[in-house]
Amino acid sequence: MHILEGEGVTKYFGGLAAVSNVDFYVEQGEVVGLIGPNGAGKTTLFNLISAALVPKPGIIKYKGKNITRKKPHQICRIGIARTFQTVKIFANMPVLQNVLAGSFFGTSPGMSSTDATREALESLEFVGLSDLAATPAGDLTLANQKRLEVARALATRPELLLLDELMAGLNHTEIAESMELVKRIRDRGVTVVMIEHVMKAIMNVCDRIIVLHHGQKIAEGTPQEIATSKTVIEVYLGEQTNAGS
Amino acid sequence: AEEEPAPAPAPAPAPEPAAPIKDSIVIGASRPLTGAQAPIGDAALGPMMQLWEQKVNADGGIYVEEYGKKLPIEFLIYDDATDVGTMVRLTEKLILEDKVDILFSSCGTSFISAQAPIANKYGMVLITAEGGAVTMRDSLPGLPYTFVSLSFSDHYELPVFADMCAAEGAKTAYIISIADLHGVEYGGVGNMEFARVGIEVIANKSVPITYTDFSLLVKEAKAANPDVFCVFAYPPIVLPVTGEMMALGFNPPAVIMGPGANFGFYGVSFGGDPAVVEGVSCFATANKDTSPAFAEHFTALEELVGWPNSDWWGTPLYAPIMDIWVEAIEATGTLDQDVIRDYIATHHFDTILGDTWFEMFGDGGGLMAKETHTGEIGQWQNGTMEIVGGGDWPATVLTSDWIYPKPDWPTP
Amino acid sequence: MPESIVTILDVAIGGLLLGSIYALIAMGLSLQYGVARVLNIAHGEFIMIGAFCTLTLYTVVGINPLVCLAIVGPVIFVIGFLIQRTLFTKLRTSAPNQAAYEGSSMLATFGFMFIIQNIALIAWGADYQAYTYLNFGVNIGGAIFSANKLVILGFSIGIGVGFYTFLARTRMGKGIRSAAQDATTASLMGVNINHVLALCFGFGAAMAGMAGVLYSMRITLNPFMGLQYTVIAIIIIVLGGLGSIPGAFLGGLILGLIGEIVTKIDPSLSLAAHYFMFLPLILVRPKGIFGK
Amino acid sequence: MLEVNNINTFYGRIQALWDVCLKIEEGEIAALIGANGAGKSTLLNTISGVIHPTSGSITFLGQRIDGLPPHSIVELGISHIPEGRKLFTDMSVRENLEMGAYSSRVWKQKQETLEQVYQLFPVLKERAKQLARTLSGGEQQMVAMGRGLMSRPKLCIIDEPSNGLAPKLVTEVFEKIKSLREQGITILLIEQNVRHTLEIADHACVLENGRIALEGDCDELLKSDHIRKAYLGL
Amino acid sequence: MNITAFTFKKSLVPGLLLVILVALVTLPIYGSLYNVILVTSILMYANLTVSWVLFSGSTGYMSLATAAFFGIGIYASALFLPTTGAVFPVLVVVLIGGLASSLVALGVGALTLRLRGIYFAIFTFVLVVLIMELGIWWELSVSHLLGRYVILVDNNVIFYTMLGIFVLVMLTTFFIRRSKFGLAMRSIGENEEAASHIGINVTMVKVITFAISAFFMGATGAIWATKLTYVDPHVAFNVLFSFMPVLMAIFGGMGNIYGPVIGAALFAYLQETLQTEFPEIYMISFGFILVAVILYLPNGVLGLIQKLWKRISGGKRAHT
Ligand SMILES: Nc1ncnc2c1ncn2[C@@H]1O[C@H](COP(=O)(O)OP(=O)(O)OP(=O)(O)O)[C@@H](O)[C@H]1O
Ligand SMILES: Nc1ncnc2c1ncn2[C@@H]1O[C@H](COP(=O)(O)OP(=O)(O)OP(=O)(O)O)[C@@H](O)[C@H]1O
Ligand SMILES: [Mg+2]
Ligand SMILES: [Mg+2]
Repeated sequence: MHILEGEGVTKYFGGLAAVSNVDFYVEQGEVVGLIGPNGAGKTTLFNLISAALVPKPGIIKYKGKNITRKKPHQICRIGIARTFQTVKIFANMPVLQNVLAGSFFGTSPGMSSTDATREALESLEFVGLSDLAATPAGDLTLANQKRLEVARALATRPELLLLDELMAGLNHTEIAESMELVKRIRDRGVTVVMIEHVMKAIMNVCDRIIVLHHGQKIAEGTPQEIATSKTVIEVYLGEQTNAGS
Repeated sequence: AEEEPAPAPAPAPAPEPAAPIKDSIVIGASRPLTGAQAPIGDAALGPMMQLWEQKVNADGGIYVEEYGKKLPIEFLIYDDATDVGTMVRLTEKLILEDKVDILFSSCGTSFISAQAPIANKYGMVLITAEGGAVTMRDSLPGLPYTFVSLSFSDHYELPVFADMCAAEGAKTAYIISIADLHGVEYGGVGNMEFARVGIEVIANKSVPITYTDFSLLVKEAKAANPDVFCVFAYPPIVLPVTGEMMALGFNPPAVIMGPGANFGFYGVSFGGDPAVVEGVSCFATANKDTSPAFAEHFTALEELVGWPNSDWWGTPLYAPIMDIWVEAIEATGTLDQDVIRDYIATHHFDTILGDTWFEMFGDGGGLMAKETHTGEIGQWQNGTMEIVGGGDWPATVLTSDWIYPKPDWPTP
Repeated sequence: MPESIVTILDVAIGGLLLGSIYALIAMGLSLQYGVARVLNIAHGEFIMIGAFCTLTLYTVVGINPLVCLAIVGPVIFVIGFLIQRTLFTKLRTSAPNQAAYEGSSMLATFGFMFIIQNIALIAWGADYQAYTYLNFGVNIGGAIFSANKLVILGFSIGIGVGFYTFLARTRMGKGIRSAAQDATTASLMGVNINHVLALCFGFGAAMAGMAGVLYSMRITLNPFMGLQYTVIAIIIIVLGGLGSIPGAFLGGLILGLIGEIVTKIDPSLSLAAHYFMFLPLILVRPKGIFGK
Repeated sequence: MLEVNNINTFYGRIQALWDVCLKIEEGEIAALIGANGAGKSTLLNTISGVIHPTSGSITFLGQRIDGLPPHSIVELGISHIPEGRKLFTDMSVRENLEMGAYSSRVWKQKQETLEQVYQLFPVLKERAKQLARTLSGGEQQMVAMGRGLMSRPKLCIIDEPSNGLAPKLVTEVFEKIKSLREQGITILLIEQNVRHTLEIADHACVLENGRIALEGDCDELLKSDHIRKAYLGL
Repeated sequence: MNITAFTFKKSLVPGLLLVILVALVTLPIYGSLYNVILVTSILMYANLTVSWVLFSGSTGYMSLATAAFFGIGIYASALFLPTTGAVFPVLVVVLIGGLASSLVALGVGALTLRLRGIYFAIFTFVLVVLIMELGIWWELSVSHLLGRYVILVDNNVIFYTMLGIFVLVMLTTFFIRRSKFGLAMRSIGENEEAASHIGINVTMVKVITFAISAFFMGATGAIWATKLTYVDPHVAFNVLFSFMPVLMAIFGGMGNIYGPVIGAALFAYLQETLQTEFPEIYMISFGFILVAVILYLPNGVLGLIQKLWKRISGGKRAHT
């Protein structure tokens, strides 16, 4: 079943078509990679899905229902969570409270505070931040801040998770840990769409990859198909594909 | 409410002596020493308080029988920073905490409107100064302790002025008024009074209080070519409007402006020579020629301030306030506010204005009787303020004839 | 010329005349807030000081108000420069973040407002004061304007354009603009941040001072007249887009024009009109006309 | 050329650098590697004067520079290309580049320098009038580097230039860095892309928890177990 | 030792609060009438400041609309508590004032709370002036009544009403801060975009909080009007009342809910002292004190107190 579907999704900024007539779908339970050169429109597409921006024209459907007109918090409440390319944590709040906000207001807003706390602690445990629960979020390292964003998103109990450059700026070890994390998220039954420039991660984790360029979808397929696609190599990967290592 | 809480056991203070000991009469006032109204306070009642203190204390003070001696006066002045809420609180502090013997008025119509009920509530006599309004008169019946000294539109000046204009054959009037209590009242009463004498009011324009550019308004007024041009606003508007009239060569036969044109600073604001504003009319009560007493009074004020920045409208009406207090206290022999209130309400006083009394509103407060006024309308002539119009009662002293039409502004 | 055209001229030129002084005031604040991040509540007080100095220099010493521009401008510049250099530099370096700095510096300018008003009160007294200069009519195509108004227009536009050129063309100007966008990075480019911010505050204050010099020919002065100009300036810089100097300039002219048009219709609504047009505009274009 | 001796740097009460020493020879590419939050950017900021060390000394070409404000350090010939590009977003590409030449030492020659930068990054010449904000990530990185070169630095400090760039651009950026060294500019490079970095650098330091953990020539470091395990994942 | 210190501190705060509350409630019994009046005006400032912090402190939106909401409350009294005509019970009018303000806040908030940063601040500031100008226009052209009188109310009644509002606003702040709603507000203050993407209906939270804060400002204005006795638009909508709460909050420190109260109390007291003891230099000394506080007490008075407290308690620990 298609958990998420887009038809003719388009977004202009002034005269610039950041996303232009893109059709896409995401299957329940899969991990989809979204790649493309800088400025290709990947983040913009995430913004459209999560209703930070409204497509014009175009339709986005979640579980068959049109969600184009919804507000960001409604999108979250129906089960789509996201992280951000530049981390947007609540820097002056302790780590636990960051996540607690997610569990309080996510897909089950009526939750009691004990349940919400349990949920939050569990999310922290899942990403491995339990020890830092009382630290102000702003004091975390970048890698941990990114994990915190994932924990906060997971605490909303999503069915679909959008990860925007989770691995940018992380070193090798941290990238490996993050890949592991994505796999574990998938194993919980959460569908994942991830934007990433780190090819190793994309190739290893994703079931399917969508490539954007100048706002248009230029390729789509399995990692092998993408890695060998002439167009993708030309516009994105370059001759040496070891870049992400 | 009672007195302060008893402090922790400590050496007992000396017991209060039973016999009343009093070294001075404290006069309290909450005044706008700072803020938007500071300029008005500074030009009108401010210097007079200093003058009174000097004058009364030079005599050794006021004789109060219940203390059996003359008591010098002493002012206790707080700064309300031109905020009504602060003024109200400070007034209550003066009454309750400082227990002043005499309360003096705050500055500005809205301030007085707020202060009068408070003073009344605590039974303090309040003789108001800078400010007066038709609405004040309407509330006087419920304010037995309030006595209004400054004149206001329908009771005093505008009927006189309308008659003067009609007598000269003026046919049309053009009014600009400021969007506050003062402007609205004078604008409204202007409409009525001019209508009464058959002068058509061709426009009545209201401008915001902080407005600064008047070319268009003056141009429109000029285009309408009225016989009488009225500006019921404060100095920040009156002065630029005058400047604009000069620049645009707008010379209606009669021009009345105020408050603003009634101050000494008005005359010197256009190049330093007050002859420039020849023929501008305003509200004014007396000048040095009105009587020897006024000559002495204005001269003393000029010496105090350093230059003749007098308020020819307000000063003559505030000047009796201190005389009334002195006379009332010495006659009753007490500082008791109820006794004094009744005395003021029922007696005539011999003041700088001559025979002075308040016209009472039943059991309520009083309004300085217009029959005591020495004049209502003034006009700049040869650099001095001449009193050119007043009611037809004996007190009126006109010092000059009204010049109609006003001479053209001098060309630069 | 036909009556209607004269009326249009009256309103249009009158509006520009009023707007030009607004523009000058707003450009000063735009520099102070747009670059130095100080929302200077005491901005109007510098106008007041400029006006009072001119009054004294003209009426007592006999110096032509236009010459006063060249005296008062630099003096107030130095005062502004020193204030920023000493006080705000300390605040800026000790503030934990930008928002805290903006808050505390605004609060400090509030304190300045009181201090400057009081100094003026001591120096010039609370009285209303005024003088006139070039107060005679000049006929432009049938519409008459007082000469001082035209002089104000000329000088305001001259100062505004000169300043814009300075910012756009010179090295210092570029340094100022870059500091407006990112102070730390600008310092990595070799911009002496403290110096540049002090320059901005100084220039902003000087522009207010010069506006005061010019406008003093037409208004009544008193030590408490400043705040109303600060309010207008704040509205204009938001209208024009924060930190945008041309925006502030145009915003000022537009506000002046609107004020004049509404005055023609109903003067009592002229100030309300400023706010009325401001509100929908800021809702439609939250970043102002020139905001990005 | 640059000598950092026993630097200690604090953010408020938190110490970010502990007794850090670093030496850079003229004409080399020195690399600084380390995990997130190790203190790499802090070290660069300390060198360029954005933050001041509480103790220790920094000398550049024999002159003490710790304690100098950033603008004076730029004058001496150190150019810092900060993490995250930090462009003047509302200025055009050309104006951004010109800002790089702000220091009085080079302002007069900015036209010449500009031509040189355009040669290095031809795409910037095409985009000269475009606002920096509207550039793609890769282009922005080029502007940042170009701007850093506009001050004709002797030492160029570059903080994570490949962060968030598409793979193709990453390769390009490393090529450009190499070509800078060929022009005689000394480079101090921070990167998470450790392999690539060690391949082009001459000398490297590893910073861990604010302390120098390891340093040496890149060929040797590439063989070191610690590096291979912690940073190359081998 | 740690535990005793903990329980000591835990019981200290509510205990202290209770003492203060009792002291306030019984003030009219032991204090002079003027003390009651002075405390009333301090409470007025405290109400405005705490209400301001309730919204602006946590969401990070700097509202300068305080004077507008306060003024609407004042005007409500002028309309419903005139000296002549129908007079409602004071408490009803206080309620009306609060509700009217929060209604306006709902409307304005829904429209403008998407503006961020200084734009919002200035928008709200302009709102004050606009409402004032409209008020003047209305009174001039429609009601032809510029200047309205409000009935005099006994000072103790005003005091207790003000105190009641104060207790309510403190309790509201306290409970909101601890609730899920408070968490949402803080999240918005930290990062609004992220907050909306984790399911927080940011518009609703902001608008509701804005309305709650406006309610208390309006209620405070409604009872304050009975002290003013005379009301016109210039009196009711004084822009200084938009700045005062901000200044007082910063002055006191916004770290916890007592800071603003301390700020308001000290600030008001300082003002009163200067205005009465040194009226000639009131302004200049007020200005210098403001600047000095900003320079030397960056975290407000509360920050200073906390620092001293830490030093004292830290010193104690060192001994044991
Ligand atoms: N708010 C905006 N206003 C104007 N242009 C925008 C805006 N947001 C994005 N753009 C432009 O839209 C294009 C697509 O941007 P987007 O952020 O989606 O790229 P991306 O694929 O995520 O790139 P990267 O890999 O560098 O993050 C870019 O050219 C960008 O400059
Ligand atoms: N402005 C600051 N205030 C307080 N602490 C800071 C600040 N900047 C950095 N830190 C802390 O200092 C330490 C070193 O940070 P630094 O930015 O130098 O690391 P880095 O090695 O450059 O990491 P990255 O790879 O993420 O860029 C980190 O723990 C960080 O949280
Ligand atoms: Mg992106
Ligand atoms: Mg770094």
